[in-house]
Amino acid sequence: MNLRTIAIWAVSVPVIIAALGYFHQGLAAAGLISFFTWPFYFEVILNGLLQGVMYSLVALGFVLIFKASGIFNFAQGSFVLFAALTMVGLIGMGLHWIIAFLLTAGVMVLVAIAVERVVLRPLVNQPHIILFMATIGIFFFMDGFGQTLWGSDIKVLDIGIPKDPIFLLPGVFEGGLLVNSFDVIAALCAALLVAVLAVLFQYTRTGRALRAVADDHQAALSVGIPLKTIWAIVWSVAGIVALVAGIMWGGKLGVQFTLALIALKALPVLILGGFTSIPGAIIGGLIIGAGEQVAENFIGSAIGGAIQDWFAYMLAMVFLLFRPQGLFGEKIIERV
Amino acid sequence: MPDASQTAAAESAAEPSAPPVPERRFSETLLEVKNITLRFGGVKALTDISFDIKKGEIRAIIGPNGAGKSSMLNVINGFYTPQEGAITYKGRHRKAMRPHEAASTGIARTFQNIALFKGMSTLDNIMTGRLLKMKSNIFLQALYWGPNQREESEHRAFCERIIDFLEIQAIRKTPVGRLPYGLQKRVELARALAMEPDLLLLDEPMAGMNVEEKEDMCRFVLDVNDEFGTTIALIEHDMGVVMDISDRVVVLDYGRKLADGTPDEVRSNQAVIDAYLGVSH
Amino acid sequence: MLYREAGQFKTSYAADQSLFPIAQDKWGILLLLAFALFAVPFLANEYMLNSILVPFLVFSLAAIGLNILTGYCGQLSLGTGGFMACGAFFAYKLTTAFPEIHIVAIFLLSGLGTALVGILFGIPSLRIKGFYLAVATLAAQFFLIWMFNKFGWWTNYSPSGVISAPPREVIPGVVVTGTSGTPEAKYIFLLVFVALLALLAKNLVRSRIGRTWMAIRDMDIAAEIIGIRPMFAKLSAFAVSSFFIGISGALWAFCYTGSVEALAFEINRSFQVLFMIIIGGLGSILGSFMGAAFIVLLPLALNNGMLMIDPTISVALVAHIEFMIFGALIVFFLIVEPHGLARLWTLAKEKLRLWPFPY
Amino acid sequence: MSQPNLAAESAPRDATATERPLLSVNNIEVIYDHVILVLKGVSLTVPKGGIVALLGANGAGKTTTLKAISNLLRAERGEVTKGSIELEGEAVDNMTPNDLVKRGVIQVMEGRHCFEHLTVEENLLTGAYTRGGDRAGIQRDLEMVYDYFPRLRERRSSQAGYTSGGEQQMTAIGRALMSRPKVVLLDEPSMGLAPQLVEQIFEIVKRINEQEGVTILLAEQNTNVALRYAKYGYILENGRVVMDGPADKLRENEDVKEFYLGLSATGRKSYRDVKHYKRRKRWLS
Amino acid sequence: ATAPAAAQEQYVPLLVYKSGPYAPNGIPIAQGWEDYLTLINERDGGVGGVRLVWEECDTGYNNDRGVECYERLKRPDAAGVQPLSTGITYALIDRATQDKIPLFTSGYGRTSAAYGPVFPYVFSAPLTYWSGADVIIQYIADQEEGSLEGKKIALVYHDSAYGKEPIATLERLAEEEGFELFLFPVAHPGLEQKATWLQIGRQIRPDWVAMWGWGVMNSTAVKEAAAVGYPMDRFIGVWWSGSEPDVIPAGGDAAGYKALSFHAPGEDYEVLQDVVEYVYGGDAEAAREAAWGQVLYNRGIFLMAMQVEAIRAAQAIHGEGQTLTGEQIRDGWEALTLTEETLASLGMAGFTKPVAITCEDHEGGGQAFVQQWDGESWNIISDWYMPRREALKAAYRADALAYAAEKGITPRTCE
Ligand SMILES: Nc1ncnc2c1ncn2[C@@H]1O[C@H](COP(=O)(O)OP(=O)(O)OP(=O)(O)O)[C@@H](O)[C@H]1O
Ligand SMILES: Nc1ncnc2c1ncn2[C@@H]1O[C@H](COP(=O)(O)OP(=O)(O)OP(=O)(O)O)[C@@H](O)[C@H]1O
Ligand SMILES: [Mg+2]
Ligand SMILES: [Mg+2]
Repeated sequence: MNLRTIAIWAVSVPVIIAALGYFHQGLAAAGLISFFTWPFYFEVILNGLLQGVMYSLVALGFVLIFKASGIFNFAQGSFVLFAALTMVGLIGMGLHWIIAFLLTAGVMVLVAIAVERVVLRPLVNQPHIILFMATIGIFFFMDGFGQTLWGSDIKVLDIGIPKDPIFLLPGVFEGGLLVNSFDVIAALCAALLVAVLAVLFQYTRTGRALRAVADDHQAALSVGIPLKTIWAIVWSVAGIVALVAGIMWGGKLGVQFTLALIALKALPVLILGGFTSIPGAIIGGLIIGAGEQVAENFIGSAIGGAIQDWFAYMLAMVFLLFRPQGLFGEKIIERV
Repeated sequence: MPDASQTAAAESAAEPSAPPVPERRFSETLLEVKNITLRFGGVKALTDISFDIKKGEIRAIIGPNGAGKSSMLNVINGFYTPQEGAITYKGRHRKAMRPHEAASTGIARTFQNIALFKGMSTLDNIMTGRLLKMKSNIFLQALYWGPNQREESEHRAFCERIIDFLEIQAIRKTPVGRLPYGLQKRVELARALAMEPDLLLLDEPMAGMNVEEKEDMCRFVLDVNDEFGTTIALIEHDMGVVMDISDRVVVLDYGRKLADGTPDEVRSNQAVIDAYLGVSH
Repeated sequence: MLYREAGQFKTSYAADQSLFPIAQDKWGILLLLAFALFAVPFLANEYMLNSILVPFLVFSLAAIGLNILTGYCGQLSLGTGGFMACGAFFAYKLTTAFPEIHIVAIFLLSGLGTALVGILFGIPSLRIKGFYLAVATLAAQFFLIWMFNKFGWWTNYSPSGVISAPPREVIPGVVVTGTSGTPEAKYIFLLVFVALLALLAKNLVRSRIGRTWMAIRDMDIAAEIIGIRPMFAKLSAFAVSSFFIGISGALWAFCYTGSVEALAFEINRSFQVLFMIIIGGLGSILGSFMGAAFIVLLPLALNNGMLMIDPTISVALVAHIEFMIFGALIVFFLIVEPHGLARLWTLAKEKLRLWPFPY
Repeated sequence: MSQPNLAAESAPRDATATERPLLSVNNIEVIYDHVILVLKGVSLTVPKGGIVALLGANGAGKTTTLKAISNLLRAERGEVTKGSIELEGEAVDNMTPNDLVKRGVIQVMEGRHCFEHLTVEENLLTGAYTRGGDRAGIQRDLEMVYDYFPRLRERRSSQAGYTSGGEQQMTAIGRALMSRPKVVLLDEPSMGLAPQLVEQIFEIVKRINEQEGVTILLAEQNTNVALRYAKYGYILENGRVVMDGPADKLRENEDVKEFYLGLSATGRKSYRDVKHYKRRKRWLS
Repeated sequence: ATAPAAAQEQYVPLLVYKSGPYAPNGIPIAQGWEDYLTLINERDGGVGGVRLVWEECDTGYNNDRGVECYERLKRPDAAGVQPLSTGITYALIDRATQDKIPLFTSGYGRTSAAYGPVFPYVFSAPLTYWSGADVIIQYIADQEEGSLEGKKIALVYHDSAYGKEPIATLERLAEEEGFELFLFPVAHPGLEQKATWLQIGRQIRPDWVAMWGWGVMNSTAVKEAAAVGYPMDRFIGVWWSGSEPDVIPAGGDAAGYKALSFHAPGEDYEVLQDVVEYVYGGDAEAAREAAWGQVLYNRGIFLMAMQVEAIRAAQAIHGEGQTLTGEQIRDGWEALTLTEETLASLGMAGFTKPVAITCEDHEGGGQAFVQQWDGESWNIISDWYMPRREALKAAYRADALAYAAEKGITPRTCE
């Protein structure tokens, strides 16, 4: 990302936010939606952005694996669940959460190695859709395995992150803008993770090898890139990202089966940002988060509610119509 | 391609022509390329290219790697839209056109990096070349009955003739993905022929073949040209082939036209020798 | 030595193009159909008919539909559930508004309606490809379910949003919808209906239009260059595919469960059908059936099997182990043959043809 | 095999009679998909520092042989069912392609296989993956490749997917050179290259062979050039070696002349004159 | 769970869910069921000497899986089925009626099925959703000193057949009592509630919030409510939104949250002590491990007790000590009358209120109360409320008759 793009974003984002605000104000004035106030609008956007970062956290795991192997890992959601379950289980055995975290990270590495050995290695060089299907197999297996091991009752994962409501800028807006401290901390974690991973992948030898593997397994093999190791590394990293996501989401929602389903929320994020871009996962998350919250809060209540699921996808689709590879995805090469 | 009466006429015309090759003369212009310029961002693939292709001739396009030969074909069949210049084809002037429109006006082509439909059998691949000629609607197709079945059989018969012609009977039902490279090229040619084109664009049809196979391929190209009167534009790096079978040659280098003329003229052009041929052939 | 094609020569192209060029195949299929039609209704108990064979047939049809779009035309879709819902709710509206229309016509009409919806949501495919296209279809999935759930008109303002199929006869005296039809009648009706539709699908994919789709799937650029209009090809695939999926949705609601709410067609249903075609074999009608059988039967077989072996085992454990085995088997089959059960079947036949020589 | 071995005293060994061959393939059979038998007993030896050509028609099994050596077959659902392959006397069956590259065996795949989304330079750098952090050395070799292929220097920062066919071929060869190989398995390096470049590439091959002692096993259709540069040749037909011998002897052989070099008794024939009725003679076995 | 072959047995199929997204709620209920069945066998030697045997099938709270389970487990001698899911209930109403197997849908399912003449095989004692909505409004009115005029009440509901049930009743009451109703659907599975609670907590600020949630939706709602600082003691869930798994994940934030129930929470009831004694051999700790004493466990005990009593009532009609068919047991249901005395004899004194089912009224006139979570346990904080049934019954009847018309059913006459 060069300075010019940053400048463009810096200008266009506030403009778009303002324009959307006026749009909704207009709708409210025309009586099409029931209410609109600016402080509430900003509050919604702010909360949406924070929610979006939480989505990004899950999307990140997908991006890592897709980038490194061209595999769309359907099992990422069950990794999140499995990691959270394991961590809760270990804390339940009386370990300090930091030790439990490290042990769980170790477990996720083992899982990654197992996945590479048992599933990926025999399926090298197969079409993407086949590998996608294989990850669905992993999804079922991990779900069953996690529940067999740790049971399916709901568990509490609390590592002491505060959850108090905070009121921002009480001077500017009456009553301030409400955000939750938990969301803020989660967002900071995610941002940190993204920064580290982005550097790791863009500027190192391994990063280059990963991208090569994603393009062409066989050619990567032929130049001596050890798919084994590469995959084990990437899946491990993705597993650890899943663990962080699991801690955040699990802390928010409690740890149980449904955690695996948040993967579905990561899809539009992923698609909007581009499958291959780590910063894309964050930006996509922000856009989807803010967009769907605004839609649900203002428009949703006018047309029956619960629209955010499809709205997120519609939003992603609209972006795709203009950029078929997602905002930051690699251009799709079409040649004859 | 032919209906019965034409075939008969073409067959008699196909009597072996004795060497040395008589200078063939063509008068009618089929396609004219005028001042084409094509850019990709900063890269200039073609700069101000003009040449023509006469009806019935075999026209070769040669030049070093990256000279813009394939891009030229892509412009002709509408896959790339040039920034400047225009093309006159069959007397009609055009600037931009979608590839499928080009196909329906009788332009067929083969590709440098084989572009077969990998999941389909040889026969199905060739049958796709007949799509434009088939008429029956979706309901008849769903019933696979009456006119549709007759149509399928007719076109199948046509494709079988091409299969015989190109001697690929044995691989009729093999999925093309599994075929060796050379045969894939041949199937690709068959698919293009099935379209009964007026203008056939061949992008390195003989790359990756040994001499014997090249001989076969040349034979096919010449036969198509002789028997069906198909105009052919051909990119090829094997100078032996180019010099032997083409009527006229255009030479590109770094997106510019370097020379244009008969094989002999081109062969002795010093600029061409320097830029492309290296040692003289 | 039974499975040989030697000695079977085709004397015309029409013969070579027939559905089953090898006589053994033809007779095999006919025998299977005859068995399914005349023997199964007497051999199978109510549980098998109601809970195994009927959903299997309904799912097979959905899988055929999706296979046309994804397997033949290469457009990845996750909107199957949404399109099934369209079929179900269209059929419900039609049959409650026009009780006098014959039920088969209702099914076909709701299929056509779904085809229109399919075309609408297929439009983005002209620009968006691959996994990215999945998002457009997911938008369809979530939007359609939301719509049917939200607007009471679709359910004739039933307070809970649940529709239940009114009883309808296919021939006088034989009720096949709702819960009042006998399992045998439903099964036979579905068998015939689905077999006929499968035949149509098979015909389509081996005709011009099928080749158009496959060309788009394998290499869309080259397809365009040989004269295929991508718009026509893709939208027709969306239409035909949605037609089949819509009908299967209607059958689901009318012949299988008898009553549904929109949530019955949520995203999991889409995935389920996608699994079927991948496991069964992309680009194969036969594979659609095999995949449906695999995905419908396997969990039941595992579940029942485990309880049979040890009746005291806890059902929760059974459910979890079922998940694990199911996942493991998917991976296993993909490793054995990435192109699905249908391909495995062909390979087996090929081996049989060479038998007793190994190669 | 009914065809008499041309080199009466089994040629490749006499130069290096005392030394073990660098690479030897012993009577291998390869099957794809568990049913398609492609190689039906192929044996060949590649001496250290030699250039050996593998010739044959389309589908003869050249690519398959090379992939069997570099262990890329598994990725295509193929497997070696019989015979053995040895590198410096050590069986390679259980080595991964990565191990092989580390030991200096690298393959340039047929059909280029560049990494489309990487730039040309990044493509070249992936070739140096196994060399780890030797930055200075890698930089030097990068310059070397650019010197061999100046066209690549110009296009170094374009995405490989957008370069022309020939440029991709150069990238693929350059990429392999970046790994500092001992043996390069070259699959149809001349395909799609301009005549001048073909000569150039073979000159480069010869140069790295002579100067850096890199052994070359070459699958080629362009028999003419291949036999000019190679020291020894094998001819494959239908998954069997039907003829082998020193390159110059092969060039003299009448059948080779006719079918692979396009020379008849009267010299080179024009492609125009090839007749329909001319049918290839097959070596039966 | 098997008994000597010689003795008479009554078969009870159990549709449970111990896996999938709703397992945390399904497990304790199923445990209650099994423990109660075991208790009857161990303590009383069965019902009138007939031992109870049962088989389970895991539905995963999934409708088609539920139908499959039903088909797998159904037998003519099945005592009855509790689908434990409104969606599955809808799918089974017709089937069960045809198979002559009673459906017991206590506090869930199709509300209008309480109208016996149209739904002879469905029983929804002691309360329906509409009754529940009515009780919530009665309770709120009491807290607001009798008048709801001008108040704002929000309903947060699971956007499915289940969650939509109370809407019509609430809308009617809003009109009658003059409060303003806001509807907030939450999509399955219920993780997305940020927008809902931003509106509730920051924009609309209703006086009360009612919730029709299930599974993870409940705990998410409680957490989100806390996150926007909505006062917990003005947040009331229906009986399916008021158990331990709904509040424990929210930790201390959940204290003050309220919910309806139609049976008592806690452990101090004779029947529960009996369970410890006869099922767990006196080991209360082991029992607690298995969720004993939790709200949903107690719900399981209650539900199964009703079903057992129906069997007992049927034996009274069709012969003591015999294995009965589903059809015969249905008659038992219609004759089921639980007075304070019978409840006391079952060890349920104070645990729940009397019910009396008739041919016409399959709801049986049950009552409900409000309980509150104090951060540790659920406590009863209100009197028992009797739903205002006249209006409700008229509504049941109207809806049921419309259904009958659509399906071509001629309603029975009750006499
Ligand atoms: N779609 C594209 N985007 C960007 N650059 C392109 C594109 N297509 C072609 N080019 C560039 O245009 C130039 C000409 O390419 P072209 O494929 O026409 O060469 P060519 O003459 O066919 O070469 P070769 O003989 O190697 O095939 C090359 O440098 C190539 O990188
Ligand atoms: N993946 C595969 N699956 C099945 N068969 C294959 C596969 N790859 C190659 N074959 C078959 O193996 C045979 C040998 O192919 P191979 O590619 O080795 O030939 P080749 O000598 O390299 O030919 P060419 O000169 O055309 O490259 C061919 O008949 C081909 O059909
Ligand atoms: Mg080119
Ligand atoms: Mg090859």
